[in-house]
Amino acid sequence: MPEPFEPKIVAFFCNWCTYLAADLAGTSRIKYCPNAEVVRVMCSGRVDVQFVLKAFAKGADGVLIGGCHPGDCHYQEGNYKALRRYRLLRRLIRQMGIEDERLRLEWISAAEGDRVRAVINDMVETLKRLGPLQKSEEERAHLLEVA
Amino acid sequence: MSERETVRIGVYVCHCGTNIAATVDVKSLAEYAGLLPNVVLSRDYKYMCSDPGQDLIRQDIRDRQLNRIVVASCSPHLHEHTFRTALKVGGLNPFYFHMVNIREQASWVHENRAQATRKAKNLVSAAVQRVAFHQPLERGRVAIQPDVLIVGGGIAGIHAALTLANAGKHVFLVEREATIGGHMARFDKTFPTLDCAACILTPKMSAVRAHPNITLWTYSEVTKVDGYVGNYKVTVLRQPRYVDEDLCSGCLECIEACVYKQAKVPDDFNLGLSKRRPIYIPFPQAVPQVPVVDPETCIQFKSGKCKTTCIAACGDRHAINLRMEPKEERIEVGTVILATGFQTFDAHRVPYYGYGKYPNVYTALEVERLVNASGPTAGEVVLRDGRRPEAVGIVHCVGSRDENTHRWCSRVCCMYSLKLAHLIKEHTGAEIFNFYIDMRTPGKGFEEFYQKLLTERVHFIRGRVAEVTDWALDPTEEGKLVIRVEDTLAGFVRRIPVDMVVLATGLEPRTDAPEVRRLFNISCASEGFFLERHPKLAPVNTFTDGIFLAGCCQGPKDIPDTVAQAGAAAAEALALIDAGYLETEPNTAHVEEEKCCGCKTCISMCPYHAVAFVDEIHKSRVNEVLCKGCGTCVAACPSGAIRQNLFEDDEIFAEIEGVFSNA
Amino acid sequence: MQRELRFQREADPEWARQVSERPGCEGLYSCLQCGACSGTCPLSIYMDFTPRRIVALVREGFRQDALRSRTIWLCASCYSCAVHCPRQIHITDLMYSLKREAMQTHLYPARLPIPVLAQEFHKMVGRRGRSSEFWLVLRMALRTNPLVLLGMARAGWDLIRTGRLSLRRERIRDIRSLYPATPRETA
Amino acid sequence: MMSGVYGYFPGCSLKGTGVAYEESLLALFRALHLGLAELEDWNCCGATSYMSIDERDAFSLSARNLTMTQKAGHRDLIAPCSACYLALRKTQDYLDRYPKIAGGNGSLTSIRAVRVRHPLEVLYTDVGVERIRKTVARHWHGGRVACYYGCQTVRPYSEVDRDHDPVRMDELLGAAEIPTVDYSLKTKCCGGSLTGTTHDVGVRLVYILLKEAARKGAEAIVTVCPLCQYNLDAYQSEIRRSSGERLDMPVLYFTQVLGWALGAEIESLGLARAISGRKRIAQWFQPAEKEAYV
Repeated sequence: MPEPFEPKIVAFFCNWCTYLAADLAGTSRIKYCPNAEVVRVMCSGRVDVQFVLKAFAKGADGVLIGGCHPGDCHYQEGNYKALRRYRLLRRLIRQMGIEDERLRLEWISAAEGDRVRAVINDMVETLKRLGPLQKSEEERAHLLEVA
Repeated sequence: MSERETVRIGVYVCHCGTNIAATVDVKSLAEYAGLLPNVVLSRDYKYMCSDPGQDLIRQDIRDRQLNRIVVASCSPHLHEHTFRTALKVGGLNPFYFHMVNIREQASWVHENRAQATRKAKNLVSAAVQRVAFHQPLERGRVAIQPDVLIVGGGIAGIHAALTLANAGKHVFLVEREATIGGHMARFDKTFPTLDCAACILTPKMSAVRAHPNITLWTYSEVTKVDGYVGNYKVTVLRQPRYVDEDLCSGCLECIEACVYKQAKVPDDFNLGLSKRRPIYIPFPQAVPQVPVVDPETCIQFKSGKCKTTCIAACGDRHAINLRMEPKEERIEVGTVILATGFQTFDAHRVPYYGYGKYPNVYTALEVERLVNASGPTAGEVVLRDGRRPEAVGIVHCVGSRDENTHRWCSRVCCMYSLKLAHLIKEHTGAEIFNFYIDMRTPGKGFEEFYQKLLTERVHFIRGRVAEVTDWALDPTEEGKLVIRVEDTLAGFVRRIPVDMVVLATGLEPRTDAPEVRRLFNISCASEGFFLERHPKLAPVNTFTDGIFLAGCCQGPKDIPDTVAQAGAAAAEALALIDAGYLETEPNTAHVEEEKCCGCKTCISMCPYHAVAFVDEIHKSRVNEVLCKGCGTCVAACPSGAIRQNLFEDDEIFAEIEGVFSNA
Repeated sequence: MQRELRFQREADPEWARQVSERPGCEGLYSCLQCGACSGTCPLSIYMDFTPRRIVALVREGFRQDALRSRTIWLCASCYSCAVHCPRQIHITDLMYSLKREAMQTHLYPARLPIPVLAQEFHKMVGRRGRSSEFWLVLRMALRTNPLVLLGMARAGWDLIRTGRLSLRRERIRDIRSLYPATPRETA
Repeated sequence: MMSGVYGYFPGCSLKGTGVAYEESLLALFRALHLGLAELEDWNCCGATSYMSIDERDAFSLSARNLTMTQKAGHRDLIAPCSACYLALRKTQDYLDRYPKIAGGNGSLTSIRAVRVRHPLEVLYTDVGVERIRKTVARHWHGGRVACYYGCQTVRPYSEVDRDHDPVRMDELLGAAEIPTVDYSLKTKCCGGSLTGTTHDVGVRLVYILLKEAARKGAEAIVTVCPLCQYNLDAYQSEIRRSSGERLDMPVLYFTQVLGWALGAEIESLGLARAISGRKRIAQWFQPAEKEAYV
């Protein structure tokens, strides 16, 4: 029988809150879906529009951005910049025919190990519902261009 | 990376004992890595962070001419520094390195071995692709300003301050209350040795006052913190106490002279168990020995029609100045120690124990004052109506180990309950009943103390008290407080009439901990206590360099542990100061001028004003000293002119691609 | 003399696990054995095991002891334990779950009127959609110990006197819609 | 929701032993110009016994009532009996949290849209202490009363009041100038159906509740639940005979005392249905002529 669809998520976690939350999830042995691979950035504000598009172009079914809660950013307001960019990105990918649920921004503080589990599991569920991101080669190429 | 040099990557997979190896197939992971582009060598090893592990890397760099290293082990927050140092020793630039977290992000969080291994492979391939693009980088250095700010004048702050001052460093000790001493100043005796708290605390307090290297600011709060490790710019707001500390001789005649002949204001140092005058000194051994005027209750402030006999009494010292204004002090320090302490759980939150409803239900802290020789009753343990209690119930775990209030064990309640049991019995000869869930006495001399109490024939009843009530079911219960509890060891429910109930309230984070946390840009753990960098490896550090923790602001602990931690925090600060400088991470941003179109988008991005616009060349430039390396400007630059060391676009692109190796 | 020794083979941990997976019983294993439930329970003083001990018995898998106990039937479901429990265990719901199992396996104590009342109530409402207090008490008494009727006579008369006891047998019109026809969980 | 009418779920007791509760509730709501519409063809809530036999059957009962409420177009359903109130709310909670009870094909649908309310909470939040104070039409010339909340109205699934130390009934009565005593047993269980099954135990609980109220100087007990009222009211003579204690304590519904204070027609308050303390009730609730026009 064919293997059930396992969505692939690229997760950009900020170094000071969400990445630490993932560490906490680890030390607390919290179990969650293995579908997300984390790329560490210093601040969610570093997450470039191109990174997200590149991830989709390369075959990600979803992209997750994790930053500090509003007001808690290690760099004061990088997460607000991320939020702005995220809003724009959602519109952009919608125009490119990508369901905007495939892109998600979450505030997860260093104390919220269990939220990492909740968010990733929930996102995997959503993506399973949506199914794989169907993109022809041209479309992917186009994504890359934009990126 | 320069074109000539060929990339030669070494990949090292750590077993971390069985922490990783049990869930991730390290052998096949290493084999897989060995086949990746540019990888000339790939190994797996039991403990990469151990000396032999690091030696492997050094030797291979030498013998196999490796010029890039990837280690797949734990979180970079734990050992990135360790391995970079190993590279350095091995003669390689420490930034030709990338770390893969296959423990916290694979073996510990996934159960399916195949899936965990596949994920680990993707992460390793991402790192291998990324590291190829790494550039040699140099760490910058920031000089460390030798002065230290300590926030909080409890036993933790006091001890840290004295340690640093004795080492010849200048300390600014900022305390919110009118005196230092914190909670400990309220205690009578300390467990398990029963030595008097004042006898060990007050000498330290006066030492603080007297020390030439300590600037003590009581009645003050930190309101603003700028800068970074090595040179923090701090603003302190000093509330007016209306008595000039430099002019006051501490004769306290002004207090006697106050027009209030007897005290009317509830005394908060005694938790309202006694009264004070509008001009007062918190307690006899207060430091500084300088009275405070409380504008809320002082007649002169309210009506302006007071005879101000206090000022008269002060005479030509003119120490009392009712027109004193709040004052702002601006200081520069290199390091900060937070010792802001805790607050006790508010017993009103558990109504079924009757606190605030029945006058003879007390909190443990109130009873500390009652048994205290210098307390409101001069050490007489009497009820509010003056009676001596004949039976006393001490209820453990009030606001601790309870999902409805606080989940954690407050660690000190069992021991201070034992102490209070002993003291109350000593003072009154009353029957004492301890109601506990589990008796927790893990500490030097603690279990012995418990044993002592058992032989003193104090009652120990294992059961969480269900309620404290005035409902009498039996003549012997009339006029008493009845404690209803299941004696879980005897196996039945008991009703025990007592005259006095003591609630062993737990320790919780201060209400303003979140604001303090933001002020100093550190994190809180889920319970709300400040988060240490690592519970075992960096227990007094925070994730913000140069900011350290001491005492209960980091979690409940007793006096010995608090003092030990305060010493540790002082030592960490000293280590920084005496090194004279701190190496900074090189992940700062810089502008490629030829690409910059001068659109100024980046300027608004930077909260540190590190990006400035240079009019002459009509382009932006990054001040790398001010830059904290978040990379927000990089992501925002429309022409891709700004780059961030260690987080270059092509490095991250490579990492993203690597993730899709579809192992 | 009653042997008070338990061999481990008498314990059924698997059953304990099953109980812990029933709705409302999730907290089973987080119990601290602090006794707050028993302390606040108005009926624990009449029980053969205090609620805390029931939790201990269930958790350790002593199925018979738990299901045969009078405790589970004395629980008047006032939920005091549930709001006092420092682990937020729904002890009342655990008791319900044990009552149901005791019912199905006929382990409930013989001649204890409480389970009988429950059965009669279930029958009556199942048939008519409503309960009629008078007939309910009557049936229960007849099935357990008719003498209790004498004890109740006075209260009964008071009720009739004040027009609070109707002898009418209530019934709803649309009785079919009472239990929507769904097969019990098979999976 | 001041506009429109509240759905009303009497439950079996309010048609039987608790009929005085229904009478006074309707009278009180009339006095406050609040509409009550009895749910068509409602069925028994299952009370506590049902749960002991079959969980799913128990939830089916309340699910049916909720569904019919929605069909009838009511947003709020008032359930005056504690057992009914809890059964309905617990059903909503469980069917939400445990799909497996609802049954795979969702045959039991939890109607979250319906807000299950207790009259005490409706009076407190929708009407409010202030409006009660303003609407007071009769001066209380009765004695001090003990507010008895009982168990299920203030327990886990409830929104009536704080579970450990409820105060809303005291506040409402206070607004109507009815003096109350501090009653430590205000949330202790009355024994429920135990008076019928394990009689001695049930009556003992009742005895404790009555005795403590008297000890605190209360001359009457005010309840929010038909079963509490029945237990406390019906067994006083028995207690008198067995213990010899002179108990003749009126046990009233809060709807009766508030109804009186807010000027509802006295004869419609079901006061004559009390078993104990009838003399006292007769004295307390006679309209003084001059006040009749206040």
